[in-house]
Amino acid sequence: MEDTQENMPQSSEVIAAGKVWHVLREKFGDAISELDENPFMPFFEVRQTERWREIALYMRDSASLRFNYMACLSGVDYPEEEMLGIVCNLESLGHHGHKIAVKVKCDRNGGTIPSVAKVWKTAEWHEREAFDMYGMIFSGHPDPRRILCPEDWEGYPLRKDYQVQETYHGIKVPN
Amino acid sequence: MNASLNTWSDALSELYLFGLPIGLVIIAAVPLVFIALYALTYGVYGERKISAFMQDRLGPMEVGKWGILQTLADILKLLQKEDIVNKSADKFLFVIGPGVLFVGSFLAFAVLPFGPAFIGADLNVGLFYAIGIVALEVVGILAAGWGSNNKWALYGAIRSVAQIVSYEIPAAIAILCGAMMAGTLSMQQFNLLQQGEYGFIHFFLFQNPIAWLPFIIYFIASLAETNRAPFDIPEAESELVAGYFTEYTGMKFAVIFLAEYGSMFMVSAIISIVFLGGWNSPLPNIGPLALNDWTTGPVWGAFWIVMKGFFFIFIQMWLRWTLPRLRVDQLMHLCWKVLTPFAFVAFVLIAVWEIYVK
Amino acid sequence: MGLLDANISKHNVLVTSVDNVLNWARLSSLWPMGFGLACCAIEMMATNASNYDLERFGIFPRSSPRQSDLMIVAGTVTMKMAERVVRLYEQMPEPRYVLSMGSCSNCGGPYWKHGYHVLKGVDRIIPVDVYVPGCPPRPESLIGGLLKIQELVRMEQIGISRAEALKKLQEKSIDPGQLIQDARQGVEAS
Amino acid sequence: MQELEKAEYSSVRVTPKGEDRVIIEKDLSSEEMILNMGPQHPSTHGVLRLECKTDGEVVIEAEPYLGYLHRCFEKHAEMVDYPGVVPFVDRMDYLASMNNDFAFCIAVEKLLDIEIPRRVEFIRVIVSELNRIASHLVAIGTYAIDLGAFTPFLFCFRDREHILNLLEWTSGARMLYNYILIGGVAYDLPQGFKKRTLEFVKYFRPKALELQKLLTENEIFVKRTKGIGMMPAEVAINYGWSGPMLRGSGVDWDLRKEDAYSIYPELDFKVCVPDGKSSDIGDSLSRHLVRAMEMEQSLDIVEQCLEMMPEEEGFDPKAAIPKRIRPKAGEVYGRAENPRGELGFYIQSDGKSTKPLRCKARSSCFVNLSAMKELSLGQLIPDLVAIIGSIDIVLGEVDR
Repeated sequence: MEDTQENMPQSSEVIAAGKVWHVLREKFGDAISELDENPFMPFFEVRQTERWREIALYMRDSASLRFNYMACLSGVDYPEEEMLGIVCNLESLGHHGHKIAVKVKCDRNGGTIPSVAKVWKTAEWHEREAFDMYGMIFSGHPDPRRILCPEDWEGYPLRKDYQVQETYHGIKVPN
Repeated sequence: MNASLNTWSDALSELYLFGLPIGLVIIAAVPLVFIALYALTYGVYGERKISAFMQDRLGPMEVGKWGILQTLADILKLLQKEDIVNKSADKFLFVIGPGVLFVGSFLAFAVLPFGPAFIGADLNVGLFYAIGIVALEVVGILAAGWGSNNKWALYGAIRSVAQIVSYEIPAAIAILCGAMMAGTLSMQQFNLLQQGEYGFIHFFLFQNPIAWLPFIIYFIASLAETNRAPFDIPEAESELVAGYFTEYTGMKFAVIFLAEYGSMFMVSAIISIVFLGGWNSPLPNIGPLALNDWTTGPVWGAFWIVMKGFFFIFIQMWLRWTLPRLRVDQLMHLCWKVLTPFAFVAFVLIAVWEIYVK
Repeated sequence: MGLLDANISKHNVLVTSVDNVLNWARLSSLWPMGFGLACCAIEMMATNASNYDLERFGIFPRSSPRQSDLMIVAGTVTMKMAERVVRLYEQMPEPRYVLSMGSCSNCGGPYWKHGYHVLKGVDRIIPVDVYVPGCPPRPESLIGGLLKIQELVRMEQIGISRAEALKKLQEKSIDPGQLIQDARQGVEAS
Repeated sequence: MQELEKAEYSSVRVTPKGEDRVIIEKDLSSEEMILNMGPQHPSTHGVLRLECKTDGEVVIEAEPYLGYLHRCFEKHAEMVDYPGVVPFVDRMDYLASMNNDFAFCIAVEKLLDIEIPRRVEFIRVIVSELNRIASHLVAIGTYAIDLGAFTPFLFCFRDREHILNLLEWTSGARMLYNYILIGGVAYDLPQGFKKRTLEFVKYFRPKALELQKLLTENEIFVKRTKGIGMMPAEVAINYGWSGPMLRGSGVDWDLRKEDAYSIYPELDFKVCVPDGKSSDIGDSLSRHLVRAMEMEQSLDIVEQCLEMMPEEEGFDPKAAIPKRIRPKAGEVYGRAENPRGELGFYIQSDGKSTKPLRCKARSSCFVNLSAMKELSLGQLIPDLVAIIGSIDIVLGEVDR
């Protein structure tokens, strides 16, 4: 990662993300980490998970940021760190045009992440999907159910240590 | 004139074989048998072929020559299918529904004149009877939809009932306009009044400058009464799966299907009798070319009324495969706020014409 | 056909020709249930549409399972969907046929190994009469499969079971592998 | 914190608009009925299930249930190597496989940081635009069927078949192509492709007009769709809508312009946004119009590309494909304009293995469908069908 940054001049995308990060740093201080200035997807991490909703709301509403569009919210498993997390790709659509990614992490066993379903409505289903696949709990989610797998499915399929259940309602599951 | 026509049928009705009134049976049965045959094979087959040609396809091809036996195969297959009455259904209503529907639709054929001689019963209130008896279908539909204990079927039935009952009003007023022009309710009289050497000139549609209005109103209303597109909301496939016959299998389904095609022909026949001269030939006598005389007679009569019926059925199919479907409230809007007022206007105008101008 | 099934064990001439007519009716009007699951459903729609026009064979999709004779399982059956597929199958009136269209419903297809939520073959839940391979099968192969169903119907008789009819069909039908081998040998010889 | 809550809830709501909206009379005592629509229902476009709470014909609330076609795409992506993911990507949005492949390859190529030959870029754009037309044809056809017009559907499928023939000629498959590979395409365009494609373009233009006549100029069609399923632009963005859906709400947003990937910046095309003359901005009709306009736009793009494409003798489209696809450690979010909207792939690579550590597909239909619950409030059942149709979902992509 180091050498790519030296070789390449920083793209406009990364510069814009840097500006965004500065605004957020001023407002929230240490609640957010340093900006990872990689050329593909500049991101920062929310260190104080419980403040994520507040940060999200600020990002959406403050006049200089206006991240009104959440492109994607992906759940991620970090087995080595014993953590689960989400990665949000945000974009200011029609206002400033800048993009940034935010990472939020929580504990692997019963960890919670504040839900942003009311900030960006699109997050509602994305969070349900992340819960379905990884099992992190989104506190304050309006409809915390599984979305893709059946309600009575066992386990969280996308965790790295997932074991497929043998039968489901009497039907053999594995091949 | 009336008497001369009836001699033919009188002679037939007096035909007794082995003490059985065979002649009467023929008079009554020929139209019905024909209609059953028609509705069974050519209606369905025609619809499938016509829709196919409109859609750049071939339609049934492999069952018999050009798929001509397709409908026969369908019926034979439906006869063999398992007859399911679901456990939670109201068995009585479920079973009786298609029957009532079928009877309602086919009883009306009794008063339909298929020619100077072929008429089941020449009632003096024939038209009234036809309109009244067709309304019996509503009961059948409701019984079928409610008895199925299926929500989609219920929706279909309720929609259908609302639709048929509402559209009966503009339809009846439009027909009344025709009755006013004729001064009779007898179906056979309608035909006799529209007879003449100038062919189509004598038809009521061309006898009165306002007659086209009730004609169009009745045609639109008849589409709705027979649940054809763009008013096919009771069986709207994309919304209600299959409407009130969602739960029907095998022969019961075939009976419903049959009744539907039967009533399709029924309304087409009524419109052609009231406005387009029924079994009268539309061709005029032009000098030495006595086209009208040549094309008049018992068999020609049946030919003309069937042709006129087919023509309207063709238009119904054409509309069906071209237009999207209306919404429920738009349908009701059309009925109560457009067709009914215009039907009344037509009624008044025709009355004025008949009394003061003619 | 329940009553006749039990009583008639030897097939006389009369019954066979009645059989033929009834079978002809059934095979000429196979109404599939218009329900699609995944990619194959689009090919099924394409087969129904103008270019391939299944209606030529009298095949004409019905949206209600009650009025259909044939279930085309077009696409991946998932665990969540499995119970529904069984239910739809049970709602169809006898005699009914199942055509499994595409690799996914045949055996799980590309989702065989890691598809935790995919049913590995629809024959685990409902009996299948004809399998059509392909991912997705071309319309021609679907038509081929439907013709195979027609052949199966032709083999059926009052008094014999579906399994026996299938066996008869197998005896009658030619092994394509053998055909290919014969053709190859013919080429080599010449 | 109180303020926070307030601010959240002040986020916008859809207000149904339209003069002939049905009002439920409050005095009427009526019972609510739960109506289960799907997974097998003619108008749910696959295996979507809607649980509707209805009061007569009026849908009080419709809750979508997904997952009936959950084929574990993300699991497979983690289990197979990068080129092996492409066939699974194909099967996500099976109506627009080329566009899917394109989006996935863009994401991986971003991570790999490789140069793509110019001709390959042209080939990719041509095939994906052709596939876009095919996909919109299905969308428009099934929409017509939802509204009860059967014939346009068959016309659409008839014309789609020509595109499938072209693509089959190019790639060897009818629907799921596996044609666009990471770093290249599977084969060069066949000889005479240009001629036949231009023939198709010439054939298709009047057909598109005919389709317009059957649908957009049809009074009943307009009546059924105009003012139905209104979505204001702000709400649409908040819901994360994209593609024709967002443009239908009047937002001038097209990734082909915004992200300017591949050779799109060199091409001359305008973002299709309805002018609001024949439709209310944000209703189902607008979304339909955008799709209709985009078909013609895609034809223009194909023509331009065929004109500008460099001809090379003995061109090897696989030349730029790396021997071993093993991106360095990092994360990327790559996206492209799919016929249904923004299709994005979030890919995480650990730099060691040839398999992605995590691959999340941001599916456009999934996001677009999430507004269904709000769109369906207080609609009639026929309108509900019209709204689902206008969202143009492909369940393979919704459930992945």
